[in-house]
Amino acid sequence: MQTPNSTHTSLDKGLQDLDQVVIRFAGDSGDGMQLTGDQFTRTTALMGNDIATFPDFPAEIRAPAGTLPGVSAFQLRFSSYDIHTPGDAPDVLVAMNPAALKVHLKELKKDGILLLNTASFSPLDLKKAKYEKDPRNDDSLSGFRVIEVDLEARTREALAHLTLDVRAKDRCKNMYALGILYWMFHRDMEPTIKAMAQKFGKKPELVEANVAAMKAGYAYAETTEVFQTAYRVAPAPMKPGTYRNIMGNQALCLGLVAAGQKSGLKLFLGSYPITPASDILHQLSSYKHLGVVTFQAEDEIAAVASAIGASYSGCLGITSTSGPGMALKAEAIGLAVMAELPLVVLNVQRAGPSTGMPTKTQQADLLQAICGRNGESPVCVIAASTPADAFEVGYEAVRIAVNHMVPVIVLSDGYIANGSEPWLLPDVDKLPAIPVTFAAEGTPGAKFMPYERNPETLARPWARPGTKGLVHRIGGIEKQDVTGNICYDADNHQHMVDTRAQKVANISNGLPPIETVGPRTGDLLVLGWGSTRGAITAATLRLQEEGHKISCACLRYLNPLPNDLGALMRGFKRVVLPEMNKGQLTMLLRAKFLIDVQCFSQVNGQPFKTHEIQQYLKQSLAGLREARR
Amino acid sequence: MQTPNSTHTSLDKGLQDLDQVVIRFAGDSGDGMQLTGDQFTRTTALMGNDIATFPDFPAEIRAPAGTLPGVSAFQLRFSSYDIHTPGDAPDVLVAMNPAALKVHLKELKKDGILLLNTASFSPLDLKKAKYEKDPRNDDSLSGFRVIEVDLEARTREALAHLTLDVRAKDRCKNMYALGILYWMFHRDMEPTIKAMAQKFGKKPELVEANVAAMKAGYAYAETTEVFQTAYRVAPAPMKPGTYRNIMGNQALCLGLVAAGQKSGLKLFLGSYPITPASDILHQLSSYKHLGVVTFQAEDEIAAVASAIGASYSGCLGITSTSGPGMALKAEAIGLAVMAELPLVVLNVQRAGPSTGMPTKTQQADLLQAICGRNGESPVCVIAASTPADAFEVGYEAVRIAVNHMVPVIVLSDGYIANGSEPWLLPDVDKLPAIPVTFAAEGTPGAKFMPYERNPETLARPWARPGTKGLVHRIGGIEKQDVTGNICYDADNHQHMVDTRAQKVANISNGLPPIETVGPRTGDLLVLGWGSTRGAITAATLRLQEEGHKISCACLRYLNPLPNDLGALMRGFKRVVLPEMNKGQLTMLLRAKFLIDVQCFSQVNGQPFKTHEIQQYLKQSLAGLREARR
Amino acid sequence: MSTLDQPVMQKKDYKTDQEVRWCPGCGDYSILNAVQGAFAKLGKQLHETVIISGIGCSSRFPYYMETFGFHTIHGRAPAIATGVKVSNPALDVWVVTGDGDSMSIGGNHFIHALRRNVGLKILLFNNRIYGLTKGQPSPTSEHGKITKSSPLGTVDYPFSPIALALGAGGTFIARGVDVFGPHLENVITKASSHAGTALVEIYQNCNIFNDGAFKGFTDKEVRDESILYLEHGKPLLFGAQKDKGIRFDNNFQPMIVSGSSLGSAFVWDETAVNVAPAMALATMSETEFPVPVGVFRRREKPTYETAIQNQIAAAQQKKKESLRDLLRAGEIWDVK
Amino acid sequence: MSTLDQPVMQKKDYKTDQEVRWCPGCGDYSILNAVQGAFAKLGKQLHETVIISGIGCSSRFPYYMETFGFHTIHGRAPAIATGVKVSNPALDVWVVTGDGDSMSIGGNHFIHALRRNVGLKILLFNNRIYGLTKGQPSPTSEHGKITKSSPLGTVDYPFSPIALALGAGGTFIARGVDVFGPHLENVITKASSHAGTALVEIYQNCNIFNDGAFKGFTDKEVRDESILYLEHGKPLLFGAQKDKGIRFDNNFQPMIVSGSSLGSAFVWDETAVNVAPAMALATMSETEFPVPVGVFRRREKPTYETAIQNQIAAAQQKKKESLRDLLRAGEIWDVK
Ligand SMILES: Cc1ncc(C[n+]2csc(CCOP(=O)(O)OP(=O)(O)O)c2C)c(N)n1
Ligand SMILES: Cc1ncc(C[n+]2csc(CCOP(=O)(O)OP(=O)(O)O)c2C)c(N)n1
Ligand code: SF4
Ligand code: SF4
Ligand SMILES: [Mg+2]
Ligand SMILES: [Mg+2]
Repeated sequence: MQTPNSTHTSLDKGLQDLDQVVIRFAGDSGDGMQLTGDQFTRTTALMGNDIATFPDFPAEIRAPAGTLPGVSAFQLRFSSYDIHTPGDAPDVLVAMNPAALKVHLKELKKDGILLLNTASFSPLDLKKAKYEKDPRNDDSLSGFRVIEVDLEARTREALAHLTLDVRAKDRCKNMYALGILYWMFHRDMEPTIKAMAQKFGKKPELVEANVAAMKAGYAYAETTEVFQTAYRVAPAPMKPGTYRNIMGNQALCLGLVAAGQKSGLKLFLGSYPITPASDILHQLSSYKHLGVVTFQAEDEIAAVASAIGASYSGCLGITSTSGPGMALKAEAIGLAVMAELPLVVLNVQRAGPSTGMPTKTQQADLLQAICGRNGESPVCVIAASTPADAFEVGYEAVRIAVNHMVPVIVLSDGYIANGSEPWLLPDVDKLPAIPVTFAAEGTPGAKFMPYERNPETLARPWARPGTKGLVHRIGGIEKQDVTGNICYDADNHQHMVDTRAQKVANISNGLPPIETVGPRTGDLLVLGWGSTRGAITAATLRLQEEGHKISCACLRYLNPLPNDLGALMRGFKRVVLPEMNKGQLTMLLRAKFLIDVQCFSQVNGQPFKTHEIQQYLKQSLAGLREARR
Repeated sequence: MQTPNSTHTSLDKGLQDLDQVVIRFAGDSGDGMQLTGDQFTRTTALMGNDIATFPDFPAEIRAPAGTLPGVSAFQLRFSSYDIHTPGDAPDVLVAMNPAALKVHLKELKKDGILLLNTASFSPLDLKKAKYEKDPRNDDSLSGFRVIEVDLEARTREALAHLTLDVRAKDRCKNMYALGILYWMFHRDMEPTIKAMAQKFGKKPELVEANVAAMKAGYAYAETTEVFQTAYRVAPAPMKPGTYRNIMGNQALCLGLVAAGQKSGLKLFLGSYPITPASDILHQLSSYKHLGVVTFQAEDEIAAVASAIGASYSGCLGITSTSGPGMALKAEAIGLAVMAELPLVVLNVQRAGPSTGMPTKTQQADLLQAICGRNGESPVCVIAASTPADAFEVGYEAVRIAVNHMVPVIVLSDGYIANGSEPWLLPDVDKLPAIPVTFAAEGTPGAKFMPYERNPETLARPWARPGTKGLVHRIGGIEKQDVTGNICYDADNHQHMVDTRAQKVANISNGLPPIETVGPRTGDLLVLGWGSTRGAITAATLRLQEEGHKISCACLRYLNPLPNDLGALMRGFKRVVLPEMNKGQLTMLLRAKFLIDVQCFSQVNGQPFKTHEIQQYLKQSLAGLREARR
Repeated sequence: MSTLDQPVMQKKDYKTDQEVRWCPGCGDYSILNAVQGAFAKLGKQLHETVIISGIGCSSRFPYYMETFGFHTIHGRAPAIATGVKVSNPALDVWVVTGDGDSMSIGGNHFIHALRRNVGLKILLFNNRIYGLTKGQPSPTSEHGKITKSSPLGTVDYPFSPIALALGAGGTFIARGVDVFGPHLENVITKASSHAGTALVEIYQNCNIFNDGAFKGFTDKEVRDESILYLEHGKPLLFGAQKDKGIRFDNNFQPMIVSGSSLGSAFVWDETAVNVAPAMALATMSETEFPVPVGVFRRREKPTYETAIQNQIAAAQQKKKESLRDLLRAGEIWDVK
Repeated sequence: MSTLDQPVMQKKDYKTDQEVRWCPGCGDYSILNAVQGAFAKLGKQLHETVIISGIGCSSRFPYYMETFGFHTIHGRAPAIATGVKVSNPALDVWVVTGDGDSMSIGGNHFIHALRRNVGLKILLFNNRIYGLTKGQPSPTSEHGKITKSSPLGTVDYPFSPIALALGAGGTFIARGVDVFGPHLENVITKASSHAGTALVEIYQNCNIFNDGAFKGFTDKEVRDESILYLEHGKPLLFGAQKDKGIRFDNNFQPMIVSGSSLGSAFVWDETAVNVAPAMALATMSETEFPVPVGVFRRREKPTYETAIQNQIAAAQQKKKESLRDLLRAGEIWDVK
């Protein structure tokens, strides 16, 4: 909360202008923290700030109320300028119970504001939160601006006039807290009032209760002495256009649907639920009116298999999953490689290995995507880097798959999937065309050649069953080029292995130049892929401000790699690559370019913090100067 | 067939001494070529020659008699000196029908001997073999020493006195051919006579028929004018000891059984049939008297899962498969990584991707073994390099798995699995000990800590269910070190990811120095892994004889890599790595050492030929000299 | 399916230019012949038919049929075929699989296809052995079978594919035999006309690795006395003179009746709601009772693919949304 | 199992130090309680018992039992447990799984465990929903179920786990209900004493994502009239006054009888050779008929693991071979 500059509100309480604020809501799974954060986010987005969010769910399984594993949090950051991450340490922490306090206090900034719900500080509550004694009575809270409110009591008061039972009323206490924050940060309550009306439309008394609680909180903050100043964050200068706040999984789905409509292909999703990919299945299932077919299969193998069947039949086959499910799909993806059919495989990565930590994020499935099949089995691999970017990536995946008749693996992760940011809506008419040409009806007598290739892309024809004169047989056994007949000939096998590899390599010919933040030469190049983009960009910009010769680039295309990557890397004295794995892309780049790429590895289930990357880069730059002496 | 030096046989026909001969038997699947080759091999081994064999089966499915896809071949090479491969082009080709001739003639050495069965050259036979006209009537056969014999007619004559039906008699024609070759190469018929007695013990008339046919063939060669000279290949100087001819799958099984007995662990194999790994299941199933438990599972997932269960229960869990099955096991292997249980996974590689060419060989599953799972999922990967070597590798896999409580993936391939060579039997008492210590009974009250590690190896204790006081829970979700309780803490996850990686890295501490053929410094280092060893060694030796500064080394340990590998590579001006894939180990080495390792890639389902590698290396050496100028 | 303006198909029209590569004498040849016969009778158009197989000798089938064919991976054919049928219900989709392919590695996809009642016609070539991998026991191999991987005999018990399919809720379940050509052709024809999932288990002799597996009741000499032909609406009679029958006692226990009590033979209703009778027949001991062939069960039930298509059609009726509107769904705001 | 010198176990002895993390009100709590009760009655020794689970809310079960526990991967528990039981038959091996874990991704391992008759006790927590992944339909969810992934209702039909198990050849098949504590405890006890694979389907309420899935027939008010307690050797009677019964007509069609014809009620034999009666009960409509709970089938049959052990024991009797001799098998020769 930098650069305060005092003015005055109507109620002559202080009003400070800030250029950015990081708020974290933390409470019990049952306290509605995700919803509260979501409301604050929507309102703030509508008010024209740039914003980024990071929900941090508890482990899949529901933990008992009030316990540490049960704590659910939602962090959001909004600003009057262009930001790239939901921020590191919060300026404001809302803690709904001792457990939330215990888990999140350590991250609150020095002098940060702590809004603490005092309703649940009974010895039992403290015990559940593993507090020996009440943190309010030792110096645990010193150094913070603590605001204690008994949200339960206050909310009950505020709703005294309503006939709802107490439990229902207590469930509104998050709205009371939201009201307080709305006043503190000068937010408009209207959007939330509308939202409540929509959400509880069928239960008017709930609408009333939630709105009343929020207004009461707002009034409380406005009137009591406890709150001396409110804060204002001016709208951010954003590219003109129409915006919408969007989460990664949503954007991915929209990208696929847009591609379906542009290409004229029917979408078929074969999927099996798994955290954090399930929402893709849920959302596409709600698009029946758009002709999207979704099939919840018996397992991940059947899911990808059905998608392959759909592509074979002339639709666009898609399958969505996360790490463990990805492992199960390997054999079938190999079949798609052999059959040379389009296929889009979505892997929303989570922390592994094995079941790992399903609700935590990670980028450790890259090598699995590229190398995780038997034999030489090349596929295209691309990655989404932000929630909004997922739209373009989903769209691009379809384009590549049908244009090159090849499986495309899209890597996202839990951080992108559930994070959100404002999205400048594209002009649908300006979306790149996705031309699809199916093999035309065969002429009687003439035998159809299923592996006769497009000389440029090496793609084979897409022959839809049901088309006259195109009957043919394909399969997973090695086949003769052109005819597709089973063939064990040594030279043919070598030829087909090389051809399948070349076909994928050819994808890089059509790619745009790599976008960099900063000049294309200098001291230090920071490369990244996927969800590390925000933190990398933010850190790089700060160091550029400090005058360092540093640039960064986030790669969307991981296999094949962009043609201009080698040249770009050689334009810098050193290349650094932060990854949420033990150096997977780093290994690929070192092997291909024999450049001593340095991996900054973090594998703890958490996204990188900007300052961590910044610090690492600073040291690296210092090292370079050392070297020069 | 170099260095002829004439002497005389009793029957004053010429007798020439040779130092090595390559023979290829080729015929219809039904012609018993594998058996014929096998008999020649056993006899020759018993006569003290060094020998190497390479069976080349037709595609899995049975093709109609007389057609090209139906041709089955068996190549063997025997010598009076130490050899490393079954040879490239044959000196002698036995062709039982036109199809066999069509497929294999192109490989016969110039001036080579062609023993051609003329029984089946009807127009239909020729058509099946896709011959427009009879190759005997054009110059197809010119340049070879052709010996035409109507094996069918001759065999029927020879067996005229027997009551067998004609079809049974015709099935003996391969023995007639064998008899001819036994005379030509001065082989002893006794071992085969014994073998027939064993094989057809229950059917004396078949024993008699087969033996009679062989003897007739021998006599025919001895008496007719057609054969002017016989050849003799003196025994090879071999390390003293007891030998046995062995195939790769056999040796692997014996290595595992030996390890089981030395460690006192009960072996449990969970497997699902797949070419070319099925024989491992078959052989271990025949070891019930040794206490080996084999379980033919419903699929590869159940196979590896049951093996994990067996290891969990205190036995040694093993699973065997080939590429496509390997892909299916990925998720479960990840569980073993998390549970930190010993597990041995055997992948007898075949030509991929997908179903590929099941009967052909390849080395393209290395990256799948190392990187083919979700998350950071480190396992140990080692490879067998010859049929006999598979014994040691199987043994070593068990040692590492139990000593480090880690899954070990063993890579073999179709060439090793079905190839054979003489094996110097080890002294069972001198086999390295495999100490196994299970966690001892717990003391009442004291809670057992399933992840309390051995400080040196970082291995966790192996706690056998059924042991008092050891009850505990483990699983695939991330866990707290020491206690094993479910834990989502960020620092703990980083710690566990690092620990699992370090545990595998520690394996390299106990490894012997890399064995090289030739000095440890020089111009060119040829690295290899797996079944390319023979061809690489042979090529290197020849170039050393030509005076080049070249050495080679074949790596058994692929993950972790040996500690002395970097130093070894830096001792040479250039490093070359022939692989039957598109450069998988090459990529790992380039990434790790930033050395410009050159891959000599061949992916055609066939093993490398010595001369191909030799030629490539020659050019590489020439390139080096160029560079020096 | 085939409309007037389309050519009338002859059996030979279904043959491909690939030479058939099963062992001489393999039962697969007669099945191929029966399928081509049935297809010709039904006048199936080549381009409207898709045959999807897994891996196994049997699964080479598509290469020998002049239709669209996809030889996929081991056990997954039903899942792939489901994707084909659901995304394009107009196609006539057949699955060819073996007893290992469908009962072992593919067991899960098999029961789920039956559960969902997807419009697939599944031909299960049951030779009670793994042919392609050269002779290991399959889940339908008899208890105690001696093979390379079970030198002392298998210790597990076989599935009855029919019983398993009944337990999974299959709507068309039938059995044929490779050597009963016309009967098999007939069963396949019936399967073809069933809307939902149709399973035809076909006893097939593997003369290389499991020769004579079924001769005990399929050989000419014994056939009449040991095969029970299921005929809808007719009593369960067998024997050359149809002089024996099957009735069930109060505990559903089957028993062989003859002579005067022949009238008590159970009258077969392949459309019965209740699966119990079919289950009783499917689990009769092969040695003590005749082996039933024909249709065990045939029930009309809405198919998976039509239900999906209907949902989509209805949804499209109810709500029209342009791509532009879709992207603008939810709260949006303008930045000038 | 437990011998004299071993301590007598109390229910509490099976509790672990891990706090139970199911949603308040989840049916899993009562199942945990019933299992601990049954184990105490059976006096199971902690260290002799292994509980293996897959993934799902239900599969967290092992963490709450003070025995050996292995929380594995989704759907594979029966396969892993098979490895444990076959390699160490002395252990008492239990599998805890959900309807998604066992019927969906794990369907194949489920039917194969039943086919082989491996000595596993399988507790299938059937809440007819995917709990852990927050509410998608499972293969046991009713047709037309509306969920996040089926906003217009599912179009597939549910499995009956009991029917599927019967089709797969299961030897012990039973059903219990989370809220019928003592009955459930009793069923679990019976399962425990069965030598082969024992399946207990347990109706379990997921009060978060599928609340009240079974209340239609398990609620106190309706229970008596809508639950049919299967009792070996007793007629199939139900109702508070046991005044109604189930009989089967000649086509095995179940029908409700009462009053004078109550005597015609079918007498239940859980050990019947023939699976047809059990199948008839397993497939009765939940809405038209009472819902059967208790033991559907119980047949003695040699188990997979004992058969294997016997083969090994016999082989070891017949042939002794030292490692040295093994390596020297086949032709060997000496080089001096
Ligand atoms: C994933 C995988 N596992 C195993 C195999 C090896 N395999 C090929 S076919 C087959 C079984 C064949 O038996 P069946 O399905 O009965 O067909 P059949 O050959 O008897 O007609 C097996 C195990 C494979 N190709 N792929
Ligand atoms: C390979 C794999 N696929 C998917 C998942 C996600 N997943 C976890 S539990 C589950 C289903 C849970 O349903 P059920 O088995 O009925 O258990 P319940 O939670 O209802 O007790 C799924 C789909 C996973 N963990 N692993
Ligand atoms: S192995 Fe058996 S099933 Fe396969 S083709 Fe030959 S006879 Fe037919
Ligand atoms: S989600 Fe349902 S099944 Fe899972 S713990 Fe909660 S109530 Fe139980
Ligand atoms: Mg078979
Ligand atoms: Mg469930």
